Amino acid sequence: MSESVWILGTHMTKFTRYADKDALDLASEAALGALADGGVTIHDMDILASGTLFQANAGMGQQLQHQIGQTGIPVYNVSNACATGATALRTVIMSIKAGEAEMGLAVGVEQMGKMGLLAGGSRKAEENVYQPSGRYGSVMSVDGILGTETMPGVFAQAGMKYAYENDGVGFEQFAKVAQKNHAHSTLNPLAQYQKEFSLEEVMASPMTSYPNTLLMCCPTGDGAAAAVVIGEEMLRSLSKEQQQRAVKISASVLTSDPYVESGQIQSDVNTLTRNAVDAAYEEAGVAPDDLDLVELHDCFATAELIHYDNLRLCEPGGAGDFIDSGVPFRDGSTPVNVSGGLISKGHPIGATGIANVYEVSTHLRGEAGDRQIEDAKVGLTHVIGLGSSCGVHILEAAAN
Amino acid sequence: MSESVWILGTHMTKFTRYADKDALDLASEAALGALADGGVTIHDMDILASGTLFQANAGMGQQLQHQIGQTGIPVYNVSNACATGATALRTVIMSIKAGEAEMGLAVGVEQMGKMGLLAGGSRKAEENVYQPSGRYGSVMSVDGILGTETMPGVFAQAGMKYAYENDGVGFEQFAKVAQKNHAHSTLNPLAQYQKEFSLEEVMASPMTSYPNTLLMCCPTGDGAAAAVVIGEEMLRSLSKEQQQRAVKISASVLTSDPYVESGQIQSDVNTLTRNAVDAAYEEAGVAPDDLDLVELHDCFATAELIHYDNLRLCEPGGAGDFIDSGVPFRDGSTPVNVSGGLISKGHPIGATGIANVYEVSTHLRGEAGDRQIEDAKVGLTHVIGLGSSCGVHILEAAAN
Amino acid sequence: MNQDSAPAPTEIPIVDYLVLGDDPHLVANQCTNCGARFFNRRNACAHCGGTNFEKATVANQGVLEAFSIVYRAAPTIPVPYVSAIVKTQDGTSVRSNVVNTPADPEHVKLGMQVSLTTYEVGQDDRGTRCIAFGYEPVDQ
Amino acid sequence: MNQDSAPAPTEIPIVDYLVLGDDPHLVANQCTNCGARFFNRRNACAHCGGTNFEKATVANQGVLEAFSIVYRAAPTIPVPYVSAIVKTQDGTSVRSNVVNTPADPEHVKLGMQVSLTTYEVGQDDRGTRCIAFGYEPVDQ
Ligand SMILES: [Zn+2]
Ligand SMILES: [Zn+2]
Repeated sequence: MSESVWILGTHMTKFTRYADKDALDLASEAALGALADGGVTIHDMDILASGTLFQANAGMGQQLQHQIGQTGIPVYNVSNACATGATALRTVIMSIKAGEAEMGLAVGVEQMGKMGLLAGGSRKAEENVYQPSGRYGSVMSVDGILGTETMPGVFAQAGMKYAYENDGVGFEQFAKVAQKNHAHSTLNPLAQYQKEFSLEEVMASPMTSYPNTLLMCCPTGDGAAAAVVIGEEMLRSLSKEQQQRAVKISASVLTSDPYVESGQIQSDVNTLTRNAVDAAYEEAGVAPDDLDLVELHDCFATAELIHYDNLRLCEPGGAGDFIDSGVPFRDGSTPVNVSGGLISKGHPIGATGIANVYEVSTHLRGEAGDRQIEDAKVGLTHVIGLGSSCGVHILEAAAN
Repeated sequence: MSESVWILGTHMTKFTRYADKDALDLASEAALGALADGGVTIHDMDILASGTLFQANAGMGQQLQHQIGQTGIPVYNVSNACATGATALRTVIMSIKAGEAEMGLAVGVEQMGKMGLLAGGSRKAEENVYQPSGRYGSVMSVDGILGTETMPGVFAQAGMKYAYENDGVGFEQFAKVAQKNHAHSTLNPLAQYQKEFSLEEVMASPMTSYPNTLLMCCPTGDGAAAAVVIGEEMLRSLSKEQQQRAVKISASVLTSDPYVESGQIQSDVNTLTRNAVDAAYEEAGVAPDDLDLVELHDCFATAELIHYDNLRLCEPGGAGDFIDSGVPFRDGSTPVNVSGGLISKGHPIGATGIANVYEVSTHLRGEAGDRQIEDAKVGLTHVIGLGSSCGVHILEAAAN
Repeated sequence: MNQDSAPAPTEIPIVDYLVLGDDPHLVANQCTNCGARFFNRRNACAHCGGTNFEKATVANQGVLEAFSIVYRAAPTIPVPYVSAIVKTQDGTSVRSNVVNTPADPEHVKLGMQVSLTTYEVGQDDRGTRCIAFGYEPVDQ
Repeated sequence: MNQDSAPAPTEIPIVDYLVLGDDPHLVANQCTNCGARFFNRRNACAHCGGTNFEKATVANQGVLEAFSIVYRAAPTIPVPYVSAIVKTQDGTSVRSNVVNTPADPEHVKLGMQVSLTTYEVGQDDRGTRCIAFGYEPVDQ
């Protein structure tokens, strides 16, 4: 049985669009911030894991070392779609559990700028001569012809499938998710957007991919987040204050999507989330009712709704009632995305899976200021990347 | 103290340029080959780590699962320049040591096609208006003006610095490295090139970056390699034959380049190799003299020569004498790159750090056919990626 | 050149799993071991790991299990269009567009019956017509 | 437009750590804690982690510690050229080209004394001249 693992320090940059900073500036700010928050330096680290998606082959971890300290430690550059940051964190945790490191740094960073909201292929206006290519023998980009490859559309369909299978779920329930998260964001100075909207405004905003309107989609943006992870034995050698502010990682789980019949035409985001959270609850000895706050992957409003069910926060099939009854609002019994969520806080992809750990840790430490959830003791973070990859962490406050 | 970790199965594709296969075909072939070699299936794996550089953000691990088996296990997509494959292997090893997995699969793959030999920037023929940008405030690409950014040139300089500091090292010594590896390659059917050249032919081939001629540079190419890794306890539950063919991973080390004064203008490839190999020798309880064969990172002939010294294979400063005396030839006392090395075997980047493990394992099992090093019991693999990242593994044959 | 002697423009399916002709339909690579169906070229089965596949005809009738009405897309793609996930009568999930009906939630309903249809989406420089497939609502 | 009134073409260094003027030289960001020198914009010191830097003038004289004569490069780059690593008299490593001497191993020798020089490498549409630096052999 390996020792328990803790968050010693954590930091996130404001999520926004930075004109005058590069990804390295953001990664440095987050890394130095997390180290300072933990009362340690890069020279105390035994491992560095760096998560970034668009610059995945750029050796961001080593670039960061060259900026803040080249100490010769092993560096892992990882990517896992929207679960990239969580994978970096997991890698450091794994290294400590393997006895290879006592303390390590995980950094997630992304600079997306104004790259536009949508994925999906584009067709050349004029083809030359049709020639089947690729694993589907396609003669042109099929995006928009054989269904959508855009993220708002894919997650719209994931939500609509839930609506097809369960009563009481429709456009209005999805819209309420965005209304909630935008309202929450007004208390978070690190959020990319901090503006409240009425349910009517959310529903009336320009349609992106029905039922997701523009205000129900996360923006692109830039940002970074970092966490210093430490094994229990080493933690006990540090100061009382460091120990009191440390946050226990009670569970850390990464899963991929097992085979399901429909998975070949649209990646399944449900089964692997259920598998991850069930393993995490068991590892932590925690039940959904024990959670004081949850930061889950609301890349689109439709996604948040189905994850209420996947994360066992509501009765099976009851996600519509769950949002209607106000439970996931910050004054409800299971506050979800009090940071504003990806929809308002932003979603610089590599940073997201550590930024949610920053958010929950900050509440568990009682340091969340205006948006503090009172007496928060246990929290859960969740990210999912299409393809698919899901990361779940359960965090607990240190005993006083 | 965590349990020891073993290679249960391993496979590599031929390295060449594949017109009709994609990276996924190559990764599938290597993965299925390694699984079959180990007598197991993807359903026995608890973790998958995938290493690829040029498609680092493409979720290659999950793509592979979708082709050969989606079982829900955690997937880590990693990249670390030319140490990418070794990093994937290390990730699986770490997971087993952490007690999170009993068996796992590491796959490295790259499809480079005919992308050309050289890195380095290119300048637009006409600039518009000079505008300083980036961290050096440069107004144009500086490649070819403020020195070279091409790999043959960078590694030429690394070799020439060694020549500056040590007697008996010059163009001829560097050329002998390539002569040796090309000669070795004629015995390896998986090598991209299998053609012998005289020392004179090596030296007279077109100059790429003095002192590296074309025949002293690794080619670009496509290929994949995979390894099934297993913990000792699980291994002992398998068949006698599986246990006998298993290869012990006596050491697995990953390092980055610590600060050195000159590191900011050209990444140091020496210190981190020395740090990695010293840690590996200690972890394995093995000395350089114990090695029956070595697969080291001969991306260019100049690189191999300096790594004789970095890996402690020769006396300090004695790499020139070492090659002159014939020690690293396959009939010498420390055969180096009997596979043909990167120079002849090829260097599909993500695959390289697992392909060298395949090579050494195959000798340790006594299954290397014409190129078998007799009675090989202990071998070492080494890769280095600029930036920098170094992976060293020491492997030992199972006791009979 | 005499127009009469010019070869008639040929057709090509947008993807190789669409079979044209008198009775257009989809064909899947079906694992002979577990029956899992895939539309793409395979190295092995994502479900059971089997490596033997046979061609299987996919039913043209199905039910609309999920959809999205897409308004924002790459510039060359006409919007709005209806992206859909259809479950065919033989239990195969297919992704394509819903066509031949207005792109609004009043006409596109979860659970409605749909049927495969084909239409031209472009021609190349040789006059070859690219044929795509979609699903249209079935009157009940 | 009267040529006389046109502003004289200005100069711009190819990188911001090259200082032009009467006595061209390089300037480094030097860590005030440990003295490590860097030519690029810094977030912190790669050696000691310090975050305070001061400008330090780098010596123009040095020794050729390593070089490569590059024959294959991107199409817009003239070859052969001599890429080099120079260690300056004050112990700073610099990467640049060796210039003003033939690009062959007979003229470019490990350990030879070199000195910084500047030259024009291009002009932009406004006539601004881009000035680069290199190292030339010093007669001894
Ligand atoms: Zn099957
Ligand atoms: Zn310093």
